[in-house]
Order: sequence, then structure tokens, then C-alpha cells
Amino acid sequence: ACGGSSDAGSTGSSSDSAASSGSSSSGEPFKVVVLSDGAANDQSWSNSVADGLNEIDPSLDVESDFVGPLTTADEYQQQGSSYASNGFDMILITNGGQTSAAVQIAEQFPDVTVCQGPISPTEDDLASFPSNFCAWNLKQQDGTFLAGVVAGLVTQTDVIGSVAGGEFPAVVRQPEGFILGARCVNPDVTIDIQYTGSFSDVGAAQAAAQTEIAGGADVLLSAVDSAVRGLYAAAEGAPRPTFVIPSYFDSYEQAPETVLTSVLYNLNGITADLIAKGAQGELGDADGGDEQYFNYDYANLNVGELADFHGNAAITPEIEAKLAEIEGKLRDGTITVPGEDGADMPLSENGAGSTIDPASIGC
Amino acid sequence: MVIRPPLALELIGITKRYGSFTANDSIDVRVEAGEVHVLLGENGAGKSTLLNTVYGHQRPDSGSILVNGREVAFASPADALAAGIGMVHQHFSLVDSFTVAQNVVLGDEPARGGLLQSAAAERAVQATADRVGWDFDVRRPVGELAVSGQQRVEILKLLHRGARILLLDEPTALLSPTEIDGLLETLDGLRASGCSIVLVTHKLREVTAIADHVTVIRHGQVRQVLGRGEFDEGVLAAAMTGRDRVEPAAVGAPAGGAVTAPRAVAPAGDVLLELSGVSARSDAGTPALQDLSLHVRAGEIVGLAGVEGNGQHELVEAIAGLRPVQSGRIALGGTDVTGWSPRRVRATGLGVVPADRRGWGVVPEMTLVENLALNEVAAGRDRRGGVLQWRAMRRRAQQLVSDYDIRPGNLDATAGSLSGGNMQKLVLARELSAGPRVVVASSPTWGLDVGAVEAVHDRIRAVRDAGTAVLLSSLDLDEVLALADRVLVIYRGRITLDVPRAELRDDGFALAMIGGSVAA
Amino acid sequence: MNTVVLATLLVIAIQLMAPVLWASLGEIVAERSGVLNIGTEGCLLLGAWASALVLSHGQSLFVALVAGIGVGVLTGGLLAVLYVWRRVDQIIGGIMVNLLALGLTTALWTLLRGDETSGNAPSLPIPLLSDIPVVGEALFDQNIFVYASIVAAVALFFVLQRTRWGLRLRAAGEAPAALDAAGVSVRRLRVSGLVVGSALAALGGTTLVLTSGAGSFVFDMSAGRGFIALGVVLLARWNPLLALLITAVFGLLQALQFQAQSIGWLSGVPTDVWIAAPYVVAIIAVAVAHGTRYPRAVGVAWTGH
Amino acid sequence: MENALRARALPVVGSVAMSAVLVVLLLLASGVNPFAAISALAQGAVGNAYSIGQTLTIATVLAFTGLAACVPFTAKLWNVGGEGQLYMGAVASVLTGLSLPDSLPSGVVVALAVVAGALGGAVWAMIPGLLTAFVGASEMIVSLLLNFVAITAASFVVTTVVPDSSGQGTQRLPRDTRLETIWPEGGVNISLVLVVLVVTAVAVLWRWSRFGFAVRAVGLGRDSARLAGFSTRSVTVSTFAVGGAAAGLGGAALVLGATGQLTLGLSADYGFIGVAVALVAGLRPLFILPSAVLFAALSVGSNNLQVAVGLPKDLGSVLVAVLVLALLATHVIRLRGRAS
Ligand SMILES: Nc1ncnc2c1ncn2[C@@H]1O[C@H](COP(=O)(O)OP(=O)(O)OP(=O)(O)O)[C@@H](O)[C@H]1O
Ligand SMILES: Nc1ncnc2c1ncn2[C@@H]1O[C@H](COP(=O)(O)OP(=O)(O)OP(=O)(O)O)[C@@H](O)[C@H]1O
Ligand SMILES: [Mg+2]
Ligand SMILES: [Mg+2]
Repeated sequence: ACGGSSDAGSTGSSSDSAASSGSSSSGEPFKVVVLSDGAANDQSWSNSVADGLNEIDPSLDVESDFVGPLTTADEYQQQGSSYASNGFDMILITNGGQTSAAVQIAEQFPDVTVCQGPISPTEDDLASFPSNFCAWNLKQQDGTFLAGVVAGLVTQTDVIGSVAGGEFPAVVRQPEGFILGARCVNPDVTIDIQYTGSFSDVGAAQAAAQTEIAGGADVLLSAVDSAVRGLYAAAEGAPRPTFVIPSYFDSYEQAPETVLTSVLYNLNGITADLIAKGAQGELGDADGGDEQYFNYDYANLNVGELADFHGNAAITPEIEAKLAEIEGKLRDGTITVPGEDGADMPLSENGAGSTIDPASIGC
Repeated sequence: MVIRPPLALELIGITKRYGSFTANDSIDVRVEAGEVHVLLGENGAGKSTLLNTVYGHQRPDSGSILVNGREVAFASPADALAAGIGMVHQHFSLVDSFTVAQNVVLGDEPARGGLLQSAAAERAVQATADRVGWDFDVRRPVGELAVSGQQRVEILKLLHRGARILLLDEPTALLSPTEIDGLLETLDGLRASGCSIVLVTHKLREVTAIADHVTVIRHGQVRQVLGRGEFDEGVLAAAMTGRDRVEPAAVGAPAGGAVTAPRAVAPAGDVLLELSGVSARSDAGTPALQDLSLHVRAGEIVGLAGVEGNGQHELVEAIAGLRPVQSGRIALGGTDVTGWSPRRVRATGLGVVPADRRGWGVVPEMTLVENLALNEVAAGRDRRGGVLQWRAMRRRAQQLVSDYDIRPGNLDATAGSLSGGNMQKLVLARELSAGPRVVVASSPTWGLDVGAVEAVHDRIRAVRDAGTAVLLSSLDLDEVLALADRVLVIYRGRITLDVPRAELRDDGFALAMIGGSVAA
Repeated sequence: MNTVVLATLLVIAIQLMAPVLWASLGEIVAERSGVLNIGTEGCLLLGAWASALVLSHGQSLFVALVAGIGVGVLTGGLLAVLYVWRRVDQIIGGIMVNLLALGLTTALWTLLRGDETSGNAPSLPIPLLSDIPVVGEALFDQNIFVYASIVAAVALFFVLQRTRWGLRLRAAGEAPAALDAAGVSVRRLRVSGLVVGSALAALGGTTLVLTSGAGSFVFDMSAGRGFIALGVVLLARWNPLLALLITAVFGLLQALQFQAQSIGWLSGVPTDVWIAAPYVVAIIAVAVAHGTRYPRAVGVAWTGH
Repeated sequence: MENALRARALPVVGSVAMSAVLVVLLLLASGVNPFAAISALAQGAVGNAYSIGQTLTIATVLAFTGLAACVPFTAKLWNVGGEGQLYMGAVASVLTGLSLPDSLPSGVVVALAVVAGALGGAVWAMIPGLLTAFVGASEMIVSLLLNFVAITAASFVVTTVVPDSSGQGTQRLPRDTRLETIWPEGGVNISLVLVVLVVTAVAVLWRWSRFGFAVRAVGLGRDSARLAGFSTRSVTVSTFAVGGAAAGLGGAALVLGATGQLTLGLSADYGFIGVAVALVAGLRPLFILPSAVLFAALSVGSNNLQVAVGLPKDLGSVLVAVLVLALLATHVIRLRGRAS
């Protein structure tokens, strides 16, 4: 459902597909590998990233590969260098915790473009990155904000919940954006946020969700990646109709009864966009482009679009209308969801979403 | 011509090799129905190997086994049991936490659809016990029984399974004299009821008391077969060792018999080892030593007699600093060493010859050099500037190996590769050569053959004569009588008898060991 | 603490208990037979993987159950080859088996999974009893696999005490020489112990998939439960009923973590403290229960028949 | 020495060959050309300067964790907590590096951070050491369970105590307070020299010190050693301390290396693979180095499997496990004195 579908490509090589030196002038394809923290078919973050590989403009003659799940810094380094040594031109890392590993690969292989995210680098960080390195970020809170809008309208109990894995900024911003969105349309909503410390422990995720449900929550946002299964399990056994909003991938098929919608961050679009930029030599200041940091949000690349409701009865036409209105405001900048850094109240701080005044951001 | 009934068990040309070493070399044994047939031989002669082969633990390399005239081949003990052969091993094979009944029926449990019929099992076991005339509470956990009781359970197991041929490997090693007499009586009864018994023992007195036939094995080969009337202790000892004639006295004679006399004059040395009012607990937490007091003087061997499990282990461990003492005082050479670590206790001049030489005496996988240096290194000697002095250690090891005639004397071989006797010599070499003021020795000749026993006894007498105080604890009464200048009896963690060897009266002595009241 | 909170706590505790309980039961059987199975974590993971795999190809719950058990049996067979036949050291072998299971399930789930989806196994409210306030729901309205684990604990207790196999199994762990002398093959007993034990542990994985995983596999989803089980077994002194009790306590401890995040005055405690709590408690308990000795022959390979 | 080497190395080679056969069969079964896979593996491990560097870097860490297993194992004590000790070493090291004042010379900071790493691992390992020595707890279970506690503690430090902007790693140490790189390809740093020194030191201790003698004696004959006057308690505590210190150094080598930070998934089971390293080395300290290189090569090389032949890289740990199990099952590696 994402943009980027394009003209039928000619198979010939494009003259500017050379972001890197060496192998590229003679019609060699532009080779890129994605290193991610999940499997290509995890029906979550990595699945969405991997889907992006099929959406690359065919005219660019890109050859791609995908590796996941990778967990430790060493694995990223080893995989990265393995591909780099095998003549790949670009390495895209979709794990926010691996900046050091990514920078190291970039330093070791100056001819290869290395992109890593999601991160929100400081000015100092950006200055210290090598020239063949690029950072990317996605404004997840735009997406969970929209999910919050839906949740705020759907909830019967005025209590919503979120189960999250690790307690670090890239995760914290998700539930905080969620409650902010809900409060934007429903001032009475409160949230129960649980951190389980694991993205794979379905038992813990389920227990956390059950606790929230027992406390009255009837719409749950997942920030636990693959352990979202535990949330389905909890919602299925709930005493009242309870919905789950998974992330990254339209998960309707996984649990048609409980999935309200999914927050799609358009990771596929981001992936395709970054690779296209790479193939066209726009990445890294060494090759003429001077951008090192790409921050994707709802306004610029539909980051945070919600998946189809698949005819869910809880979604009334009024709700759809309200949602469309908020989407419009997000797109035109009337509403600006706070970022992760900022003087006032970064959204990656615990409790921010429940304390920021919705009116102050344009609701 | 008389038609003789087939032999109960006939072994023909049994050969068993371990690698290049031949443990059983074409051995023939003929066991008649209803007899007690003794296998006699030095340590390592191959007796246990032979029994294990018959019982299906291992297959012979060649040779055949006939039971009641029919050739058999056992792949496992189960086959042997099915053919009516049962074996009691040198080390018991009982499940301590199981009841007598459970132990007895194990492997042939009355069950319906996999469900145990406990009541039926208990009744059946009780019936078997009654048949032999043993009084058992079949519901009692075996771990709570005394050694002799456990031994009976072992035999009961075989009888219950219908075994008619019993293979008993050193069943008397752990028993008190009274218990041995009881066992011999039992065997006599079984023989009378038609069972055939193959008995392994090192104690010649038992052989003369019960054997119908004796097969003497040396170096894996049958040397002699003797029938009743053809042997006495001297003949047997000679046949075993291959020497002309061995004085039974050296082996240890019956209590009160002719023995090497203890020294005529009682030594008047200083008290070098003294325990006063010592109490300690066993591993299980039960009282093991209760207000125990004893002393040993310089130049004196004090023999500590007693039935297995009356606190001997704990006593040795308490002296060595391995077991915490709850109350009382232990003094070595006048120094109070109560509560000291083994290292400090050792430093005051204590040598220990433990009963279990493989487990407590040597480190089997270390070399002779390392084993001979064990104490010195532990004491922090044998090093200069923190660096171990291997050359000096080696030199001393070489010296000890030749002094104590440890064979084979390859310094770099592991101690575990030594035979039992040589392993014991190694322990003695280490413990006695440092000039200890006190030596505590537990069953120092346990399981050793006649020749080895002599060597060990000579060494112990030699240190005694050099002025060392020796506390000798032994399950073997004969040994205590052969060596001790003064005899103590330990019973339930207390010293119940303390008399000079010369004044010892046989009856009171034996009685004391099983807890009878004593008038010495 | 109000009754809703209490009821939730109990429901969650019991449901968190089930996979650990299965693993503990499996470990009890293995250790009773004289084999220390450090590979329990791997068995759990493999069981979860197999069940989820067949479910993802559209198979029924029953097939998933069979697949879980089947993989457990196969794993037990492999362990038997290693520990019983080849006498591989059990601690090292176990660590390697865990490594193997983690790599294998991750790689093969990626390669082989289907795309059918399924949900949890159904709950089974027991009439009347499940209406009792607070405890009713916790005890009598649970997933069928949760009940099954409890039944299995009771059954295993009975089997160990009252059956011929149980008696022999215990003998194999306590005094294999006695069993051998009685003409029973120690090896065969241990093989059966490993196969049954691994199958029970694998059922823990199946349970995880079908009570919490909504029928799906997640990489490393066992999350250390097999290791907790090792401690549980020690504390329970190889008694299945005690294991039931102890795993329930562990479940409660873990369940508290989530209440704590909701309850105001406890929310200041870092989440990590709660996550580490079951392990810390297990360590303390293992240290305090120092008198506990393994069945005498555990960890020692049998060299005879 | 030479004979010992040959006696040790020959069967290892034989069994490596045997498990190679096993793996080849596995590969054939999954439809992959085994030669392509194996050459990919070799390429990945030693194919170019960079991969050689990486292999050496990982080998350094594995040699440390191998030592962490080897030292207590020699006294027949099961330290399977190398993973947690590594993490605690990393935590101590990073916290020290970050908290020391800038005014200190960077060399001093690095040295103190390394020492802190060793101490962190040692202190953590003393928990099972002391509990075993004085309370009689099972050192195996305690050390195993402590891994989880350590990893959680490290995660707390990362996300809460000194997080960087992502919250998934600690703040980074300045470049001049990281370990000096001695070979830029693959970022091989001075910890390689350190591990060789440490391993050699242990080998020397084993042969020439009372401590080494005591550890071997206790390992090979606990009761005899006790009776001779060696203290099993002090051997228990000290072997765990030394082993923990080694694992802690492994953690320090990781965080003070190229990245200069502690991240959430710092170790790819290095603590557990260390157990295999120690075993394949036959518990002989010097053999730990080649053994660590072997496992590092397997693990680094297997990363090349996917790019070259399309096999999931997780098969790398499968490969390691199969190799070790094959070595164990063929009795090429055998624990001495394990029968009791
Ligand atoms: N398990 C074994 N494996 C290989 N060789 C062994 C083994 N046990 C003993 N030996 C060797 O077999 C030989 C005979 O040992 P054995 O125990 O029979 O000695 P022995 O004749 O009884 O001596 P002693 O009277 O001193 O006990 C010895 O040289 C010993 O090293
Ligand atoms: N499994 C084995 N491997 C190698 N050698 C063995 C083995 N078992 C026994 N031996 C050796 O075979 C020889 C005979 O041992 P066996 O145990 O039969 O002697 P024995 O006559 O019973 O001695 P003892 O009187 O000490 O019990 C000994 O040298 C022993 O060391
Ligand atoms: Mg012998
Ligand atoms: Mg014998």
C-alpha cells in the first residue's frame, strides 16, 4: 500500500549507480545488504524492511540480500565485513543499537556506504561519523500517535495499555506517543505501560498484557516486536472485547479477532528510499551529496500510516472521519508530535505522553 | 562305574585379557553341587575377574561355562540370574534409600500392569527370609542396617531370585569376628540345603573352617586344587605366594594364638597423641564420636579394634583436622591442635595412612613424583621463592621408591597404575619418611595379600621402634593383635576397652566390639 | 490489594508456572535416572519450535502436541546416544545441546515456517468451581495445557513411587550397580529416562506456544525457563509435587513484576530488578538448600550394561 | 612436550575431520554444495586480512572465557557462568573508564579500566565460589543462573545508568582510552597480547607454583589432597576468582576495544563457547590459544555462509555444537578424573 511503485524499468545499468568505487562502471548491479535484528519473515520489523527490497525502483539495477536475526555487535561487524569483502556497495543496518558496529564497518571499508538507524544522532555525533556513513531515523511517535487516536476513540473503558520490551528511547517513544494521541481525542484516557525486558518472551508479554486488561485496558499497543503473540493470547482470553495494535506489519492475518489495526511505519518505503539514494550516489558527503542524516516522518514519507481496519466493526465512520482529520493535520503541520530531543519534553521520557498538554501540540 | 551327578558349575579354560594384560589365563574350576568352593589368590590374581565373567558382567575371551552340565553364555547378569547364578560383589550393590523388600525384589518386582504390588512383594520377601531363618523388618530402609545386615540383604536377593549357585566376593572383609561366624553358619546352612557356593576370601582361617575345595590362583592361572584334608593355613599360604612355606603367624593367627610377641617392656615415652572428651558428628549429622578419650605414647602402637561404622573414620578425620570437633580437645605432641586446618595439624608431625588408599591416599592421576611430594607441597615446602623445586622433589622420590621398593618404579607413571600393594607402599613412603611424631593408620593392609601385608607391618613396627606414636585402626582383628602394644575397642563412638596386649582376654575383647559389657 | 489484583496475580502465576513445570518434570525424570540434563532449555525450545512449525502449516492442535512430543523423543534419543552410549560429559554435552537447539530452531524456523495462523489452545472453565471468586478463575479456568502440567506432576509422583519403571528409574539414579546386579539394564533405564524426560520438557515448549504464543514460535522464546527448572528440581528434591509448588511460587514472583509496574508505590523499582528476581531467588534457595544432594549417580556415566 | 602435542593434536584433527564429514552430510541433505559452503566458511574466517583480524579479536575473547572455564574445571569445579562474568567485567570496565577524571593520562585510565574488568569478573565469580566453599551450594547451578542476573544488571547499566542517546549502549569511551590497536585490519588490539601473557602465566602457575599444584591435586583427587593439607575451600574460591577475572578481562577486551561501549547484546554466547574451548584444549592452558582460534574461526567464518551459499548464519552455532559433540562422542576430548 505504499508509494514508490514506479515506471517499468529498463534493465540497463544506470550510469550513476556507483556510490562506491571499484566494480561498478561496467554494468555491474549495485549490491546492497540489509542487516537486521529479526528474520525476513518475522511478520514484524524485519519483515517490513525485507519487503522494501522488492519495492526498489527496478530501473536502478539493484541486487540485494538480507541477513537476520543478528543480535550482537560482533555479528553485525562480521556480517558487514563479510559482505563488504564480497563486493557489496552498501550496507543498510536496521537496528538502532548498532551505531558503533556500523561506524566501525564504515571506517574499515571506506568504499562502502554504511547506513544505520533508527538513531537520533546529536550534532557532535554527526560530525564524528565517517564520510561514507549515513544515519536514518523514523518518527515512530507519529505512528503510535495515530494509533492512539484510534484507541482513544475505540476504548470503552477509557483505559488503554502498552506492552514494551526494552526501556530505551526508541521504545519508550512508542507508548508515550500512543497515549498522547489518545488524549488528543479523548481527554479522559489513561494508560498502563509495562516493560518486560525481552522482545522474545511471549509468556512475559502475555502476563503484562493480562495485568493491563485486568486493570481495565481494552486497547493495547505492542512495542515488543515478535513477542506480540503474547498480547494476542491475552486479548483472546480477555473478559471484554479487547484489541491489539501491533507494529510494523499488517498483522491482521495473525489474529483477525483481536488486531484492530497495525501501525505501519513504512519501513519498506524507508528501505527502498535509502537504497535508491545509495544507488544514485546521494549518500554520504564524500560522493557529492552532503546529507548524512535522514529523518523520516508522517509528513515526508507516510511513516506511521495505519494498516487497513479489515472491516472491524469497532471502527465507525465517525472514527474514520476523525482519524482522517488528524492525519491531515499531521501532514500539514498543524499538529506536531514532539521528537525525542528538545528542550521542553522529549517524548522518549517515561510519562511524557501523559503529561504533555495535547492542546500545546495542536490538537 | 559310579555315575556322578553333573557339576553345579564348571569353568573350562576361561581366559580374559585387558589389553595386553591377561587377568585370567585358561582357568579351570569345578564346583560340585552342595559344596563351598574357595578361590584363593593374591591381590590381582584374577579372582574377581573370574567371578564377574561367570556372572555375565563381561564376556570371556575364550573358554566355556557349564551350569549343571549344560554350556551357557551370559550376555548380562540377567542371564546369569535366570540360570540360577547369583553374585554378591566386594562392594555392595544396594539402594540405600529403598526398603529391604524393594531391594530384594528389584529386577523381578511383582507388578500388575506396571503397578507395583508392594504388599505382595513384602510378603514374599518375608517368606524367603523366614526360610533361611533370618529376622528382618522388610520395610526398613537398607541404609539403616548394619553392614552385616546389608550383607544378608545381598544374599537374600539371590535366594529370592532362586539362585542355587552363589558367587561371593570377599564377603567377610567388612565384618566383625562374630558377624563372620554368623555368615559362615549361614553358608553352612545353605550348603546343607543344596546350594553351591563359590567364596573368595583372603582370610585363611575362614578357608580352613568352611571350604570343601580350594582352587588357588596365581597370576591369572590355576596353581593348585586342594580338597578337604589336603590343606592347612601353612599349605594355603605357600600355595598362594608360591613360596615354600609361610608361617601362619605372619599372616595373623586366631586371637590368643601364637603371634609375634609385642615388645616385652611397655614403652614409657611421652604422650604424643591425646584426645580428651572429643565429640563429633558424622556426615549424616548423627553423633559419631561421643566424649571419646585416648592417648598414644612415643614408641607405642595402639590398636583400635571395632566393627565398621563405630566412629573410626570420624576419629581419623577429627585428628587430621578434616572434621570439626564439637567439644573436647586434641593434642599432638603436647600442642592443642583442636580446630586446626589439616595443613597446620600436619605441620606438627602427623602422618596419616588412610583406609581408602585410592580415594584418600594417592591422587591416582598424578605421577609418583607428585604423589610422593604431596604433603611437602601442601605444607609449602619444596619451593624456593614461590617456585616448585621439581628437581629436588624428583631426587627424593627416586630415593623413596628404592627405599620402599615401590614397583614398577617409573617416577612418571601415574599412582593409579600401581597395584594395591605398591600403592600402599607409596602412601607409607610419603607418610613415614618425613619422620612423623604421630602416625594414624586405618586398615593399612585392607585387601592386600600375604606378602604385601608383611611388608606394611614391618614398616609400621619400624617407625614405632624409632619412637613414633602409632594409632592403628583396623577392622581386621588379627592385624590389631599382631601389631598392637595396647588394644582399644571403639563402640558407638566411645572407647569401651583399653588393655595392654599381653593382658588381653579373647572373649571380653570380641564381646566389647559388639557392645557387650566388659570385664577385661 | 483488591480481589481483582489478587485474581489476576494468581491467574498469571499459574499460567507462567506451566512451561517451567513441564521442564522441571522432565528434568526430574532425567535426574532420577542418573543423568543431569542441562539441555532442558534446548528441549523446551525444540518442542516449541516443532509445535509451532506444524501449526504454521495448518495442522491441528493434536498434531502440534504430537510434534512437540515427537521432537522431545528424538532429542531424548540424541541425548541418550551422547550420555548413555558415548558417555559424553553431561554438563558440557548439555551446554552444547542448548547451543545447537538455539541455532537450529532459529535457522529452521526462518527456512521452514508456513504462513497459517492459529491461536492458543482453548481454556477449559470447570463448571461451578471456576465461579468461585478469586481462586476460581486462577485454578479452574485455565488453558488445557496448564491443567495438563498439573495432572502430569501428580501422575509423575505416582509413577515414580508406585510403578515398576519408577522404582527402577530411582535405582538407576541412586545405585546403578544394584540395578545392574539385579539383572536390569541401567543403560536402557537411562535411555527411557532421557526420552521421557526430554519429551516432558519439550511439552513445556508446546505449552508456551499454545498458552502464551498464540500458536507461533519466537526466536529464543524459552527465555531461560529450562535453566530455572534446574534450580527448581534441586529445591524440590526430585519430588514432582514439590516441583509443582515451587514453580507456582516462581510464577507468582514473576507475576508480581507486572503488578508492581502498575502499582504506584512500587513503580519506582527498576524493571530489571523484577526481571532478575526469579533467578536471584532461585540462587538463594539453592544456596540455602545446601543439604540437598543429587541422586548419587547423577552425572556419572554408567560403564556397564 | 612435542610428543604430548602430537598425542593431543592428532586425534583432534581426526575428529575435526569426522565432524566435517557429518557436516558435509548435513549440507548435502539441505541441498547445498558442501565444498562451496566449506570454502565460504574458510574464506569468512581467514579469507582476507580483515577476517583474520576479526578471528583473532574473537579468539582473544574466547581464550579469556576458555580460561574462565579451564581454571575451575581443573579443580573439578563447574564454572558455567563465564557469560555473566564477562558481562560484569565489561560493566566494571566501562563504568571505570567513564568515571575516571579526564585529567588522568589516558594510559592510566585504560590500565585501570582493564584491572576493573578483571576485578568485576572475579567478584562476580566469587559468588558461586564462596557459596560453594562455605555453604555447599552447587557451583554449577549457581554460576549458570547468575548469567541471567548479570545480563540483566548489564542491561540496567546500559539503559539507565550511563545510556548513550540510543539507550541501547552506554556512552562511548573516548578513543584514546580504548585499548591500543596493534593491527588495524579487523581492529586487533593489545588485548591479544594480554591474553597470550595471561594464558602463559596460568601455564607457568600450573607447573611451577603451589597454587597450580593444589588446583590439580584437588581436581584429580579431592580427598587425598585435603588429607595432605590442601584446602579445598581456598582452591574453590581462588579458582573461581581467577576464572572470573579471566572472563572479566574478556568483557573488558570487548568494551575497551574498537567500539568503546557496552551494548545490550555484547556477547554472542562467548561465555558458553569458552567451555568448549577449554575442553578441546584438554584443560591445558597453552592449548587454549589454538582452541580459541579454532572456535573463533568457526564463528567468524560461519557469518560468510549466508552471503556465499545462502545458509542462515545461525547454523554457525550449530556447527560449533556439532563439532564439540562429535569430539566428545568420539572420546577425543575426555575429562580426566571424572569418574567417581
Ligand atoms: N586398571 C588397570 N589397567 C591397566 N593395568 C592395570 C590396571 N590395574 C592394574 N594394572 C596393572 O596390572 C599389574 C598387576 O596388578 P595387580 O593389582 O594384580 O598387582 P598385584 O600382583 O596384586 O600386586 P600387589 O600384591 O602389590 O597388589 C600391575 O602392573 C598394574 O600396574
Ligand atoms: N577393567 C580392567 N581393566 C584392566 N585391568 C583390569 C581390569 N579389571 C581388573 N584388571 C586387572 O586384572 C587383574 C585381576 O584383577 P582382579 O580384580 O580379578 O583381582 P582379584 O584377584 O580379585 O584381586 P583382589 O584380591 O585384590 O580383589 C588385576 O591386575 C587388575 O588390575
Ligand atoms: Mg592388587
Ligand atoms: Mg577382587
